[in-house]
Amino acid sequence: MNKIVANAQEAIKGIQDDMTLMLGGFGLCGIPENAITALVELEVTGLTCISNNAGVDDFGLGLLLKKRQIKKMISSYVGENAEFERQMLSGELEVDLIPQGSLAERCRAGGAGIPAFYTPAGFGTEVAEGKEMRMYNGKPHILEEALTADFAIVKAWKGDRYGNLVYKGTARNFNPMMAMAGKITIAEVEELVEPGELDPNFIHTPGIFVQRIFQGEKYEKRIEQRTVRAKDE
Amino acid sequence: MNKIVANAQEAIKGIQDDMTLMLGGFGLCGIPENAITALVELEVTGLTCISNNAGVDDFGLGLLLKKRQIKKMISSYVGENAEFERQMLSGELEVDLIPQGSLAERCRAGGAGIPAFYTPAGFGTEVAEGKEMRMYNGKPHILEEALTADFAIVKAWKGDRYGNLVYKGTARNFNPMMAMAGKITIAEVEELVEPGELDPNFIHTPGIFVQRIFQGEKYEKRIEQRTVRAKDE
Amino acid sequence: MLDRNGIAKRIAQELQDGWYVNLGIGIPTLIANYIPEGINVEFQSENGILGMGPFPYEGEEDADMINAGKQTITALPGAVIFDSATSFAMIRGQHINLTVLGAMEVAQNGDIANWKIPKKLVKGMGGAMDLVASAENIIVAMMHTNRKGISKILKKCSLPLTGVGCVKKVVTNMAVLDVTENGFKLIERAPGVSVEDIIAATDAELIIEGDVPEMKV
Amino acid sequence: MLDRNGIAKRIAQELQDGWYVNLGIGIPTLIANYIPEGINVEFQSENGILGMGPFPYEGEEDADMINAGKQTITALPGAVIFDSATSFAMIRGQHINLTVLGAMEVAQNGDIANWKIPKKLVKGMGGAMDLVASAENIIVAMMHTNRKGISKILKKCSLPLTGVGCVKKVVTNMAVLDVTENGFKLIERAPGVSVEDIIAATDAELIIEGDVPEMKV
Repeated sequence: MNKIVANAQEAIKGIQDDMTLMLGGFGLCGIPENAITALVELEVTGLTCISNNAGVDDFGLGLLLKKRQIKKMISSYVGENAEFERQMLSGELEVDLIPQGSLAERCRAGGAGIPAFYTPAGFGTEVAEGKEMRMYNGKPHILEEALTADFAIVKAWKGDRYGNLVYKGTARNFNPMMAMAGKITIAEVEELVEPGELDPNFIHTPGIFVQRIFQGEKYEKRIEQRTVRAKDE
Repeated sequence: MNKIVANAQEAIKGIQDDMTLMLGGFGLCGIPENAITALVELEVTGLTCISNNAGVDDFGLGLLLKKRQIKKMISSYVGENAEFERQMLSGELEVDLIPQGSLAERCRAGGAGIPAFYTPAGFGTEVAEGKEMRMYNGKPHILEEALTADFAIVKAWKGDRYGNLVYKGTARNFNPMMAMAGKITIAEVEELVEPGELDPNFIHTPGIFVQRIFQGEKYEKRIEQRTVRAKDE
Repeated sequence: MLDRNGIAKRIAQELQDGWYVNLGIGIPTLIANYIPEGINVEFQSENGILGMGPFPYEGEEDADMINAGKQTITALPGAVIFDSATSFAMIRGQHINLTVLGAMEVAQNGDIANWKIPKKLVKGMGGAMDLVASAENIIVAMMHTNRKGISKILKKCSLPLTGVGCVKKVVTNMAVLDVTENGFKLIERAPGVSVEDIIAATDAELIIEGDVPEMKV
Repeated sequence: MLDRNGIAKRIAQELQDGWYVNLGIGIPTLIANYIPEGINVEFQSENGILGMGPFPYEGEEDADMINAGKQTITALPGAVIFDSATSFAMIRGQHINLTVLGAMEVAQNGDIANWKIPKKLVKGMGGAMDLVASAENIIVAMMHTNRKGISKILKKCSLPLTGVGCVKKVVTNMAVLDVTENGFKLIERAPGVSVEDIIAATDAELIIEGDVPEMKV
């Protein structure tokens, strides 16, 4: 089995206008930088993007927003992005805000063949509007449905040609669940390794969830809130 | 934080007659051998045991069955155990059989605060009797509820005093989900290591799910179906 | 008439390159021995491994490495080990391309029964109900009749069901049958077995169109 | 009157040995600087880490190691990293002992609003809705009034809710308030703040029993 493709351009082949994409990452941490650049170049429009955040004005999904390639965002937190806020408040961009845990679980459910589940998150808020409610253990819960996508695009640290992936640090975040939920899942990695180099006991995303994999050309890995302490502290 | 207790006897303190226990393992692989031995010695009875299998006549949960300590088994596969079959067919033992994937997911759901979810498994069978049915994606699904336990008892390879656990090979199986679903979770490990020895990127069960941990005295690790090929094959 | 290995060999011809395959206990397990040249498939075992290899050499068995049949196994390079919830996420989420399992009974509407004989044998369904409820592509590997010569290919299952309307194909020691909207269609005969033999051994109605070719195994 | 650090310091007194704690963005983050002597707690950040340590030394920042506020962080020995689904399994499954978060408004029935000002500010709820819907023990850290001096401690929230009836305690720059069945109960005064000052700055009704002690911070 060899799922390796040459580059980001090859990897995103088949992504068309009006499709639904999932994109991994939390803030700018663990986002598929190279695939996003390729999507900007591809000039696809009308996209529905499922991603916890919407990038910043000049990086991450912000690049697609700036070029008006996104029709709808499904996210949990969209601060730190002035262009996003402008498009949303002016009604140019549809936005569906979802509690972060429900977003993660709905992606996992989509990949795991669980069409719907009950969660307490959002009961009594706007999020619950139009959703079924039921009491469990004396507490109200709402029914949330699974999310899937035409393409899921994730970023990992290392991967092999079977599509097995390992993430580094908190760059893992939403990537494993989204990898499960794509009809076609594209993984970009910092380093392609030979099968067997990744310990089978410690693989985060089994290759069965991944259809295409490539090594990203370069990684900027921008930091949003550089916070440090002085050495003598 | 130090969750280490001296031994299996210490670890199972508080387990009383008529409680519900979850026990990790698939067949005899990855079962909490030392804790089971301690439960036999404790002579608690009326237990409801949630475990994928029921051991064999003289090992694993079979030991508790033989001493009639188990009132009810919640399992997916209970072959390989003559005493089990006898007790079940005679009506001495209550048995709730659950599809294996639903069992795993119901334990995970119990640990994850998801009180119920839809699955296609079991539709049109005895398993679906009395359960709600709903169509999703043109296919019938049934509503399954979460499982939790007074105590969950799992077996890992290595662990530290925070309760962080790492499993080896297919001995992982049900252990991670059951660790999540116990009101009190006991982990027995082959080796206790210092915090920091387990790579934070590659811990299977985060310590937050574990309340007590101990190093098992010895591990027999019995093999049910020893299957080999000759060296010259 | 095929033996167990013959059935496995015939089903192996259905494998396609790049497929993820879950093999049940019994005859299905034997399929791994007959993968056609040039075809790469990965075997999943629902207790938590993908990329299952051959049985270990004598003396190299590891009690922590078993398959869903509790047999000692090895892992190939590129293999992955995971927990049971993840394993059934693969199955329920339809990431597995082919599921092969045994059965006590199969009916012409695609129903399957393989987990219980009331008051006699209750081993449990294990992962079978999840597998049959989820898989798009299910092949049953089984003997055409039981030891008393009674057909296991039925108009309607008599035993408690494992799944409804899910079986796509059945390969027995006598025949290959496709489950169509109108019932079982006889696709191939086992070597030395006539269409009449098959009809005689089958409770279900069979759709037979033109000459039924003999299997090539 | 307390400053932001004072509020954090007061809340830190609520920590108990062995607790797992989730700290929200803003004032709650500062609590990590004031853990009482002899108390060991582990901090969870919902983007996927348990056992969060101090900020990295200059030059040692790792873009792949951030907290939910997107700040660069370090991991302590014994730390664990996990995906977002597992992180919220911990939260939703009530494995976290204490959640501290900021708010725009808190009402006397325990309602909280902190994610949206219609037509003005829509940042999203992030993990806050999961946290408040699940946690047994929620403390809100906030200023008693907004910049215009208008009370954020209300009879009823005016903004879209984050969660209903979930807040257990509020620590502001002026007071510590418990949310009881009958509404806010004034538990402590900030240094130099009188009961009358608090009543004047508060929209909600306050239950005041006997002498209200001054906080020890």
